[in-house]
Amino acid sequence: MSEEIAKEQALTLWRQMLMIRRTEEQLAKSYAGGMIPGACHTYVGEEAVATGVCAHLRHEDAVFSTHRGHGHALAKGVPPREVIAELFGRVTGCSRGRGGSMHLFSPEVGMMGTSGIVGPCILQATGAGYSFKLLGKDNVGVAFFGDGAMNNGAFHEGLNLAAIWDLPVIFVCEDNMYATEVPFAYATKNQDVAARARTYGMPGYSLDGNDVLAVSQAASEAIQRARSGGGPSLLHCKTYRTRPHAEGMRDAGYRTPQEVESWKQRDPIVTLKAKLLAQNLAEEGDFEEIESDIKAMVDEAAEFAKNSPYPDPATATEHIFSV
Amino acid sequence: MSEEIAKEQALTLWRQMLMIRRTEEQLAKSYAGGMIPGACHTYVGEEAVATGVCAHLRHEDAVFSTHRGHGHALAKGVPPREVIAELFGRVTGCSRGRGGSMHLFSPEVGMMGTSGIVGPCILQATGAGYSFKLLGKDNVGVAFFGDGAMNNGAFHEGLNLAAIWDLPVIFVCEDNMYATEVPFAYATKNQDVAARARTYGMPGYSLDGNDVLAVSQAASEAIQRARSGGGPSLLHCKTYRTRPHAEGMRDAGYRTPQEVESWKQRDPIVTLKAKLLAQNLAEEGDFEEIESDIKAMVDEAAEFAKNSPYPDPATATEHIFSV
Amino acid sequence: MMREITYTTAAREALAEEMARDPSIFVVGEGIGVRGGNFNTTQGLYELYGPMRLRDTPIVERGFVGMCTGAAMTGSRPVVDFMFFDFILDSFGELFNQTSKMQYMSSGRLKMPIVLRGCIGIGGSSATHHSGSYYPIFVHIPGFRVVMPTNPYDAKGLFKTALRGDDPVLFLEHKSLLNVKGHVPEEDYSIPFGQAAIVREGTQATVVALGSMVRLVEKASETLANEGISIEIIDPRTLAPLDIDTILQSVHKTGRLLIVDETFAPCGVGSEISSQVMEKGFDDLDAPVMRLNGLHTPTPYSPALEAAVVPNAQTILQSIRDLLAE
Amino acid sequence: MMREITYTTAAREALAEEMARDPSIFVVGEGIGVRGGNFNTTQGLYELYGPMRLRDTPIVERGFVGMCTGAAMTGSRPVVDFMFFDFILDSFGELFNQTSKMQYMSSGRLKMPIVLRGCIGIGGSSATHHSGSYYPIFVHIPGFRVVMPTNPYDAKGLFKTALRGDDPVLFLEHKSLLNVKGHVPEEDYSIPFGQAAIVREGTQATVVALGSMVRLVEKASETLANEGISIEIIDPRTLAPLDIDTILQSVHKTGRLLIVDETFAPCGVGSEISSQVMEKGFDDLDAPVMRLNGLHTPTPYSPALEAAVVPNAQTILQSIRDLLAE
Ligand SMILES: Cc1ncc(C[n+]2csc(CCOP(=O)(O)OP(=O)(O)O)c2C)c(N)n1
Ligand SMILES: Cc1ncc(C[n+]2csc(CCOP(=O)(O)OP(=O)(O)O)c2C)c(N)n1
Ligand SMILES: [Mg+2]
Ligand SMILES: [Mg+2]
Repeated sequence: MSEEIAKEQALTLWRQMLMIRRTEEQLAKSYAGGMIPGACHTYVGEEAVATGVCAHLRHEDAVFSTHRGHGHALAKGVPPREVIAELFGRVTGCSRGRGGSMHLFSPEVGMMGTSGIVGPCILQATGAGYSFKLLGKDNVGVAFFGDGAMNNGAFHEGLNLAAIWDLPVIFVCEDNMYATEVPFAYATKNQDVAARARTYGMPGYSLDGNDVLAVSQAASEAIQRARSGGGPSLLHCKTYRTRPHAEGMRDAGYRTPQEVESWKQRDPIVTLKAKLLAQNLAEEGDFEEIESDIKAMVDEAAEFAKNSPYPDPATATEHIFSV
Repeated sequence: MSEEIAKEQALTLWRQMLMIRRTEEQLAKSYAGGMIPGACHTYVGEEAVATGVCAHLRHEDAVFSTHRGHGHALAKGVPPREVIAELFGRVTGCSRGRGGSMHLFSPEVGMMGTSGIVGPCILQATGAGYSFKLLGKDNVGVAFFGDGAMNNGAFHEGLNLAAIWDLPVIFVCEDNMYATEVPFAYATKNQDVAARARTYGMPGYSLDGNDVLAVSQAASEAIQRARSGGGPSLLHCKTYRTRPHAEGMRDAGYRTPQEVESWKQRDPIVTLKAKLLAQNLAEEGDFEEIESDIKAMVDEAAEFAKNSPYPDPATATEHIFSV
Repeated sequence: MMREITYTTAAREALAEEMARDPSIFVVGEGIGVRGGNFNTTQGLYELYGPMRLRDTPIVERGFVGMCTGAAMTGSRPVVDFMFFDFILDSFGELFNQTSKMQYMSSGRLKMPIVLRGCIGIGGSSATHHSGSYYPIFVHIPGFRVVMPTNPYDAKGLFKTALRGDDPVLFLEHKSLLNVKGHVPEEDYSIPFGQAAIVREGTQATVVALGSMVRLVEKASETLANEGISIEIIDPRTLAPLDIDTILQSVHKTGRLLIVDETFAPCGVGSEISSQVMEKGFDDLDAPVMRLNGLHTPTPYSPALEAAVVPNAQTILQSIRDLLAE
Repeated sequence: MMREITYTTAAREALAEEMARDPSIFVVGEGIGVRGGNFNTTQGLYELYGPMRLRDTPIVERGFVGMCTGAAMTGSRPVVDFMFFDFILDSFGELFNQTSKMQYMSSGRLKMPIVLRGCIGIGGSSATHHSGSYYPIFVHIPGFRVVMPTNPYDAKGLFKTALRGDDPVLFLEHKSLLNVKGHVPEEDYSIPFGQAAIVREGTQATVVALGSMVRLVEKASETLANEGISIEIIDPRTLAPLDIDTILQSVHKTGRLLIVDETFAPCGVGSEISSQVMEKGFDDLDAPVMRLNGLHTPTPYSPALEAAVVPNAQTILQSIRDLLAE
């Protein structure tokens, strides 16, 4: 890979992570300001995972996500304005105001929904893989899910089905060490998630989920294999959310400020920037330019959302059925 | 262990297996004769598993079982007459005629139910373990289930809970190679069940499920560990059913007559007898005596069942609630 | 003359014809591949369409329903064959929180063409894990079409509509009907959802009969006809959508209504029909709408008990007489 | 004077007192240990009773419901705290096929003392995965007690009965009620299941109000009282068993009945009440029984849409006026 290409790719990843970060920060601010009527679980600290994986996806690939899904939607190509407007409950939101944070839909770009229920995304991604195989397409289904989903029956059933039928599915476990306040280490005796994958008969990757290049590298390999008929893979990405479980929730008692601080030191955006600077792959100016681009984009998005109308109450029962 | 005790124990196991076998044969005959109005899944060929495990259980230990549960009920201490009467739909049956083959209850002896649904027994046995631990008893919960349950979410969730909380539970997987007609090898890419146990953080035993002494040995160890606070274990017992999935069903197309024949050669009852004779631990006469005892017992049981009354239709809605 | 085929054959024909027409249809279930289905629902299809379209599964009801939900969102058209419909319960979370809500949550930009089929009903000492009906629960939930054909003609015609639509459909086949034969044309046809059938015309009372109850009510009506009593029988055929208009028109004529349903009364389909008739046809009623349901209990195994928990010829006859005496 | 405490505090007191009395009671749920429950349902109890009795779980609703079913069969008394009741759906197979049937299948030789609690209801843009109600489904299924207290006094008294009984009980707490305060005596008391409360006496029409609708209907009745219209309000408090006698007596007096329920109409509790009143109180009716329900749709997120799918002060008032005009 030429240095130019490496630089461009790295900066694209950095831009994407920053776009997610700034959008989340905007949402957190809007939440505090009373603009978001429902729940809001941010992805701050975990941006490298969605970014590294989605870098290799096309619009026709299908992503299924969780309650913590803003980052996945954004990385898959839903514009910040549609995400913010959705959380504001506006008709211009990606789900037309029907969904909010936990029900982000944008089938046009392959964002097949976030979910307020832990688990189903794993099965639905498996089903997307089944569809693509049945229809002879070289697309993949991708499930993002937390460590909290690991012990759920959906994980077991989904991974097994994908494995025995060699389906093109990527399972991405975002292990941020906690399910709300319950430690993964309490919920699971053996925390070697990648080893679990192998008991189902599929490759398992154990990754630093704060290193976007590592995630991207593994995802590229797994996705390429899936596209070419090589079956599913599991990526175990160790990462951390540095904000509370959800906006407005207390964030004490289950983890120490020291722990949070130590992970902030490993911030995926900061560390990639430092690495690129150290390797002379980019200069301060590159980052500043991106920063100001993204700021403009997110500011505009928030403004757009704020000025968007609410849905018409008369439409409340539309689209329950197809006809 | 003295030779006397070894002989006595081995003959007790042999008697128990034979009792199950002859009861099942009686049920098969009765099914063919139209005496059994519902389904009937026999345990013929698999007797060593229930026998080897239940040899170490007390009435206060709780067994939870499956659609193929006659053997478990009998081994746990439900008399053949109550099992046969239940399948005949009589009020003298262990479930008073409410249950039939797939709902055998005898809480008095710790038989907490067979089930027509694959999976739940795993969770309920885990719950029994929770109870015993909470109440400070040294009893164990035992789940018997088929290879077909292995891929079900209940397996994943139940084993994980038992493991993380060190519950006194024994999980007994009766791997008879097929779920109805679907091969275990089709449903599961990696068939090393004992290895799975270890990914949950509990000991897994890989056993010849047709060798009652091997099963008994492993069960003894696992049950003792559970009683003394050492947590759960999984026993993977490889065995085979030599009759069709259920009485009255065709038994072709998914397995060869040769395969069935080869397993008949490994019949647990025949092989134990041969071993005891070869080791001079028992003589033909010992077996003959047991044979005739059991024959009398099962004949009487069938007679009892046949002569028992049906439940009173007026009682059909009793016991839905406790009061 | 029109040929006679069984209910199961009729439904299988619909499936086979649609699978030939549309390569995005596939079937999942336990033993629906080479084995052809526990109830012969897919007999012969594996040979034609192979393992990708006739997909034998492990015993993971939640798993394959969730999987098929994802498949339906991405361009294929799954048919889930539960064998016994009881096994649907482990997938209830997927169905209620995912399958039924995807079209709505996506503002109609996703479709959900999935058919969920299986055998329902009490009989043959199948006991409490193999005898449930469940349809009132799915009528309660927004987003499902609930279809319950009672004869081969309807089975084929309604299955076609199910397979051609873009909504989640429950297709419920009562055990006692599977081998019933009836006229089914060779030509292609389909029956729209939401159109009840008037099984028998009459003037003195209306009986809405669900599922296997249709045949029992027909027999009771013959007995009554011999006494000069004229009963109108309605088979709703689909419970969601429910053709309340046909029921209301009938009640307008007869002034009396009984709903006969094998499954539980509380919050059941009978209660829904009764309250709708109350709301929309109160002035037509010469007597209160009555319900005859199976008893509110798990299904017992013993034939002696099993017979006591479902409506039968005698209790149906008695209920109609009671209604006429009101 | 009697002290005032919140609904949540009242329920927690019941739990704390019964846990002190009976060491076989334990609670499972996500975050019900040290954290004290997402809705503070177990605040302070972990410190008293430790991890065996306040058991934080992984996210395995099916798993812990199945586990608690086994625990209840073997001598302990589990309380399952679902946080949002929506999460119960993944355990539906365990509940319907196992928990609710064990006593029956064992001919009463097993008991099933298990309480399943959680928050229900639409509000606060909780959207479609955190706003379900589900009670009609459990009323339909034989074997469950369904309890829905609407004030602190009832919450404590009914929870006590739930914890002391030997049957599976659903204990449903509407989100909008959690912080409502009310009088609760210091002394021990319990409220039997199956006894409705007459929240307000009146003569011209009866309104049965469920859950959070009680307070809205009370307000509407005050408005009407100012116009000289007298409404009787009934809160059933438990939906299974349902105290139909109190409703019938009221209808005998008023001749008119409206059921107001936040959740879906089809096969709902309103339809069940309506059809029972039809069957048992037809001659008392001066007008058809009417239902006012939330719309039959998944719950939308946007406040603009959310408000449109539930009954409100205005629609309730209008429905009562319509009923009186019939
Ligand atoms: C089936 C189900 N049970 C419970 C919840 C409540 N809940 C929401 S988020 C959450 C924790 C999820 O943890 P994890 O999967 O690790 O994701 P994270 O929040 O850490 O990203 C829980 C328990 C839910 N949404 N779904
Ligand atoms: C949840 C559920 N799905 C499907 C069935 C139908 N069924 C009954 S037995 C069986 C196969 C079980 O196989 P296995 O667990 O290996 O036990 P075996 O019959 O071999 O002893 C199936 C699929 C069921 N009883 N429960
Ligand atoms: Mg987490
Ligand atoms: Mg098997």
